[in-house]
Amino acid sequence: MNGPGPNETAMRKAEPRAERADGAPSAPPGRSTGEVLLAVENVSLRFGGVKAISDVSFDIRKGEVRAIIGPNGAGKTSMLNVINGFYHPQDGRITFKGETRSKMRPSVAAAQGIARTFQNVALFKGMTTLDNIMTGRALKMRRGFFWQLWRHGPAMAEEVEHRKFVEEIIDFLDIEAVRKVPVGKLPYGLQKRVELGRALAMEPELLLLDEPMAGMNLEEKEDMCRFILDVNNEFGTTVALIEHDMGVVMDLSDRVVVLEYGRKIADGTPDEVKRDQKVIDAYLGVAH
Amino acid sequence: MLYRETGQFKTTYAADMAVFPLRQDRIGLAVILAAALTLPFVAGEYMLSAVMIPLLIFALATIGLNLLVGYTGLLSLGTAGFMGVGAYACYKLTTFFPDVNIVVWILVSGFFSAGVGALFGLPSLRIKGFYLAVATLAAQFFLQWCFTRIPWLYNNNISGAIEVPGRTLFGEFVTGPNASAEMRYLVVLAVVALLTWIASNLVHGRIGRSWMAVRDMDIAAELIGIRLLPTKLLAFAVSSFYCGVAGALMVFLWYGSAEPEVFSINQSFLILFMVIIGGLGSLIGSFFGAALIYVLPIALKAVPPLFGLSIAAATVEHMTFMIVGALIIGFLIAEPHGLARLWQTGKQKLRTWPFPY
Amino acid sequence: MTILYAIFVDPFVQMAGAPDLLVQALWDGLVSGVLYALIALGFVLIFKASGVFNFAQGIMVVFAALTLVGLHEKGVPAFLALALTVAVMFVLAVGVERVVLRPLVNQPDIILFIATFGLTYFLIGFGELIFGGNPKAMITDQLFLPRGVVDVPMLGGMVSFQKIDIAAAIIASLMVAGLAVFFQNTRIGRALRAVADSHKAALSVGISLNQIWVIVWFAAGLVALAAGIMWGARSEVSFALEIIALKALPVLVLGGLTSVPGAIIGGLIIGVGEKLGEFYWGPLVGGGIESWLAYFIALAVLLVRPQGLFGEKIIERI
Amino acid sequence: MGRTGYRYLAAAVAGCLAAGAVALPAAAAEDSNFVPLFTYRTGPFSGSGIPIANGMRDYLEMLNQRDGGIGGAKIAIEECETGYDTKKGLECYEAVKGKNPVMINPWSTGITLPLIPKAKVDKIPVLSMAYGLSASALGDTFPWVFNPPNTYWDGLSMIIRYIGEQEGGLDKLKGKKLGYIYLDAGFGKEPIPMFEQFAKDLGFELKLYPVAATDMQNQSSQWLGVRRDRPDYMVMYGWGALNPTAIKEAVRINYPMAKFISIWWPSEDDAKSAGDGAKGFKELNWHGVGTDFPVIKDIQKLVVDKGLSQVAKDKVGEVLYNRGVYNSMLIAEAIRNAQKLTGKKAVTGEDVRRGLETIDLTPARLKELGMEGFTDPLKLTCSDHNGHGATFMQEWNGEKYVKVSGPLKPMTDKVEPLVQSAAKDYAEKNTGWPKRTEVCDKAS
Repeated sequence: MNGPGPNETAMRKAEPRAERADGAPSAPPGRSTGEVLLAVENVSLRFGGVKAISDVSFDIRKGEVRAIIGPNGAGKTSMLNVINGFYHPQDGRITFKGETRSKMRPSVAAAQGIARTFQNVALFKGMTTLDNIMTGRALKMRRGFFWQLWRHGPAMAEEVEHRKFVEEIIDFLDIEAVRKVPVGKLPYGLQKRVELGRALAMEPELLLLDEPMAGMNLEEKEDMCRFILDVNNEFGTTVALIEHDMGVVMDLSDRVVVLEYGRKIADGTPDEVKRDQKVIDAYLGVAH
Repeated sequence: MLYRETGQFKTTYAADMAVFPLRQDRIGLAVILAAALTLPFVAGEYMLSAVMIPLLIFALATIGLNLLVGYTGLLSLGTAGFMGVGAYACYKLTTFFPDVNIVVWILVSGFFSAGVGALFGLPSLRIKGFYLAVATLAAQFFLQWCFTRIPWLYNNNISGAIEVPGRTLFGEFVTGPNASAEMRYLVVLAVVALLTWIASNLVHGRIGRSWMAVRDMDIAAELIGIRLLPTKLLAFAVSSFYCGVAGALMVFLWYGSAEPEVFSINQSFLILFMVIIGGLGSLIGSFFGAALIYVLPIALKAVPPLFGLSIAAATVEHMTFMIVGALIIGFLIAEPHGLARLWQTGKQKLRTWPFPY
Repeated sequence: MTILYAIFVDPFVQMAGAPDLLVQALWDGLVSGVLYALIALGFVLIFKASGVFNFAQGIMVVFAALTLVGLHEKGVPAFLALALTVAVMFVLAVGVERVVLRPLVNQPDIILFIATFGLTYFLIGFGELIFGGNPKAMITDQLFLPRGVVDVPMLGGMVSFQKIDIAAAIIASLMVAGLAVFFQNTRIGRALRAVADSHKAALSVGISLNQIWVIVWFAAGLVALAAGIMWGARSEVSFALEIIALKALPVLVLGGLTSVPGAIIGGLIIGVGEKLGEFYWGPLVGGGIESWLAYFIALAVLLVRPQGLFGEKIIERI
Repeated sequence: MGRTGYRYLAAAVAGCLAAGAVALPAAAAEDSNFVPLFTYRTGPFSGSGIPIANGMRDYLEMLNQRDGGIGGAKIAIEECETGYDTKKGLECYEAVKGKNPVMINPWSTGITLPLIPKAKVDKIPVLSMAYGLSASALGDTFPWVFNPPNTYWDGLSMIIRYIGEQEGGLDKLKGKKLGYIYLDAGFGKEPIPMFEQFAKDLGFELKLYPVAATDMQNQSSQWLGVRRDRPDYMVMYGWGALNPTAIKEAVRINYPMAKFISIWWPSEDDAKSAGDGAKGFKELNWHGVGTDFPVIKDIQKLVVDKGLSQVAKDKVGEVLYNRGVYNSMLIAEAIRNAQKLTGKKAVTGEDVRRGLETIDLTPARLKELGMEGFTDPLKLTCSDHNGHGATFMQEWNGEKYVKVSGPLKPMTDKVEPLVQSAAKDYAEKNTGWPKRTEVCDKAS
């Protein structure tokens, strides 16, 4: 989907999906057999003595919704930071779209098409919603410094073109009303949506969502689930999701990897993982 | 009633992104530019060369520093040093090539200080916040030491200072002793207006957004693909360019000659306070800040003779210091986000006038 | 080749050649280091407790010394003048807290930084209005501060220790030790550290913010008075003294803005580094390098440790 | 911080138009000569600024009280506070320029330099007494600038001559070592080329100790260098807080005070604050110290005792106070000459320029002014705007400065070529520097 902006039709609101018995939208089966987009092979990450991640391997296939779950402090966010190139693992390898990555800065990961939202919203408080999402287009905008000085010629044309794309995202996320409002003034739920909008503006191939529904009420959660599924179906973006709400995880994701104290204890479809004894012990605690 | 946006709808994105969406704003701007242009024919020489020219030059330096402190969140205390680089570069250029028009050299000298600024901006990747002030302070003191220690910079003048030669523009003297205040004012006005417009373009475009992203949360900015070092260095370079041009304007069109003492640390502090009091991250705020910190003391000094009181010059000076200090604290309490925010709230009130909300 | 020799070898040859001058340079470095540390301490105190970088600390040094000498000039006996000055600094602390800090209580630090600039302007005007602008001599004798010099023949030469410098070193170290103890294990000290971390948290456990700030500004006022007396004794009490406070900036940054020991160690490093640099390497480039050498020392350290020697490690969590 | 709002010149220009548009009142109507005094009673250099300002004002006030002004025209005195800052100095110049001042006394090199080219255009002479641009001693190149009675080069030549006398002849200086501690700015650096020339000619070694403006009170490393190099004599060109600190540091390393010689700026306070170790400290001067001169007595009687002065009683007669009096005497003399040349009571800047060029302080004239024994005769001409008068060495004996040498003549053979080349160099560098067109009056 990293060609020119998507055509008009694809952005139409997604029609209602085939409802599952318990009313939550379900992912189409069989998608987790596509070619591997991201492979994490025995990655370990240490901060001084603390082992945040130890020898974890899993893969994320193109087009699937991959969930990463585990109790607090299991290393989920650290794993995202490793994928994002923010932390550099002491050992292990990460291959993205077939090429193994050497030591890398986050901006290079972004250039390769990895976008990210954050556990506690990391928006640019000094700017409006529109500016925040337009900043997501930073990688796509090419007009050089001297055109920016003049602004009225091609630089303005480029601004307008990217503004059009951003407007579609704003429609998609229903945040037209708060377009010119400084982000700092928005309620928490809307800020999460703007952050998703900013990530989408980067037209990513892999979208990392760090607890997108934390602190949301039921109605907001359903909206966010709809957005995630629409993004996955309409744009075909692969989604890696960290979430604590088991209902959401089980319904949205094609496959789930479970981490505990930095180690992988389970990996498979939601049903397999739900019945895995180790996962139950990890969550419900074991009397031993 | 007179400041309403009802009935002004935007049909294209370009119109919506315009810097002055409201018609009243555009009219207001046109009126102010017209006033600025007719000022030379109305105001006396004192008003021009002791109040307006310094105000515009300080405003330009404040805009430069605002791009760095207000828009990119990088604290710098080296402004006077970079202004010095601009002034000395312009002096050397006009001595080597005297026949090139002086205004060209004033703008070109900005590139030299942009280079020096970027060089001293390098530590900004590793050091953050108040600690970064040290790197720029090192620049300030080192540059000031160079201005005294390298005679080549001031053409080995015995006096150790730059002496500005007479240069003309369209046949009229612009620098040197017989340059009239009106000519000097018009050149300064032109340069400041041009650079303010360019700053506005920069700040509203892609570059301005990446600066503000780096200011608000540089980790998130990096994760979006904004490379931190080039963005920060560009901020340092553009900011130093503005300071360099302001320095060249100050020496050539205002002072007429300059000792290294002119580019001292006090000047850097003065401009930093103009930025912050004017309003971080606002170009209009830079003008307000310059007006409050530079023009106010002069205005205060003119008050006693108005009422016929003859207070000793020194006491007037002391009183001015106290009043300016108290006013600064007062303004901050009234509006911590600087005069620009006061201006916006004022406009907001105008919009709902005469109703309270 | 000779340049390399001049930079890397010759100074050390000079040091070996005249060891007594080396000791003298070290002693001068230590003394100015102690005095820089004393001024830096004033900055750290206020920054530690209220997160405010107090630009007015420099002028407070001048204002305190000027009040002391001004009162004495108006006939007040020395020690009474000292007591009165302490009282004046307390009134100043209360005034600053009431007028400046209370209305700006939870504004960002940069705004409070500017408020202290307003305070500086105000104190300059007020100080000059009351005590007049002409410089005065510090009343060292009346305060029974020692005069004269102790010449110690050493290492084949002679090292002279000014009694006033010895006194300065002792008083400064006493003050530092007192403050360190005060911060670590007194109730108010702990409250100060709590306020430094977060105003809201401190308020929630019932620490009165205003009371803490008055104490801190008063303590900074005392430190300013001590620094003013010491610097005034070395040269003169005048508004030119305010420039000296700029020397505290590299010390602060080197030692970390929030640590008392950092201010001391930073002060000593800058003091000694500056003196040795100017004395041995200065002549190579025409001298006068003292003005920017301190900043390059601090910058070099910062490039290695971005938060200064003792500052807390800046952890960025996303 | 949304994107509403203004990004241009906008209201700041309008805002301060209102604040700044204040018409300054014109000078008093009936016959008077407007004399603006640029003073710095505030800021870091006020220690030297206050006595000078008091001396200048009190002498002119005395003339107003005693003789009703000069030649029947009252003197309108107005102080403008510069705080020794070039920005404020230029602002003061612009403020007074409109009220046709008779002349400008900038009292800071920083302010003097920009005014030199402006003087001819605005037709207002600049009097920078013993400071400013040494080259402006040449009247042909600088018709509008005057710097009597000495330049800094004269000062250095007289100090070297005095040291020669102490050593029993200039040739005795061979092999000796002279130290030079100075404010690291134009003022301090100006004499260095000549000093190096002397070192080559007389065969002594010269050691330089620059002091940065921000380190004036922190000179321990410079004086450690003095202790290492052990120069036979120390020469000082200092200003503001540099002087007292230097004297204190010299006492600290117990450098022989008799060998410590300074240019004419240190005051009594600078030496007094160093305690009795400062005895023997010497400095050049060209006018008397103390109050037992008729002119100073008049000032005490007519101005100070009547409470018309801001000076403290015991400060009258100090070095810098009397220097202010000497400067005002030059102003009054120039106005008197201008009145004589033009016959007018209220004179313009142009007339006073001619008045300055015809200053001729003969012993008889000095007696009339009540300055007998206060200072030596001085004569300015159209080409010599300096006079290169003789000065004498005075020594601090613990309470006051005492004259310890006869008149010291400057070595004009060394100074004159330097003035000529410096003036030529200045004129070349400032392309289009106007040739002298001003008429030259014979001394009346």
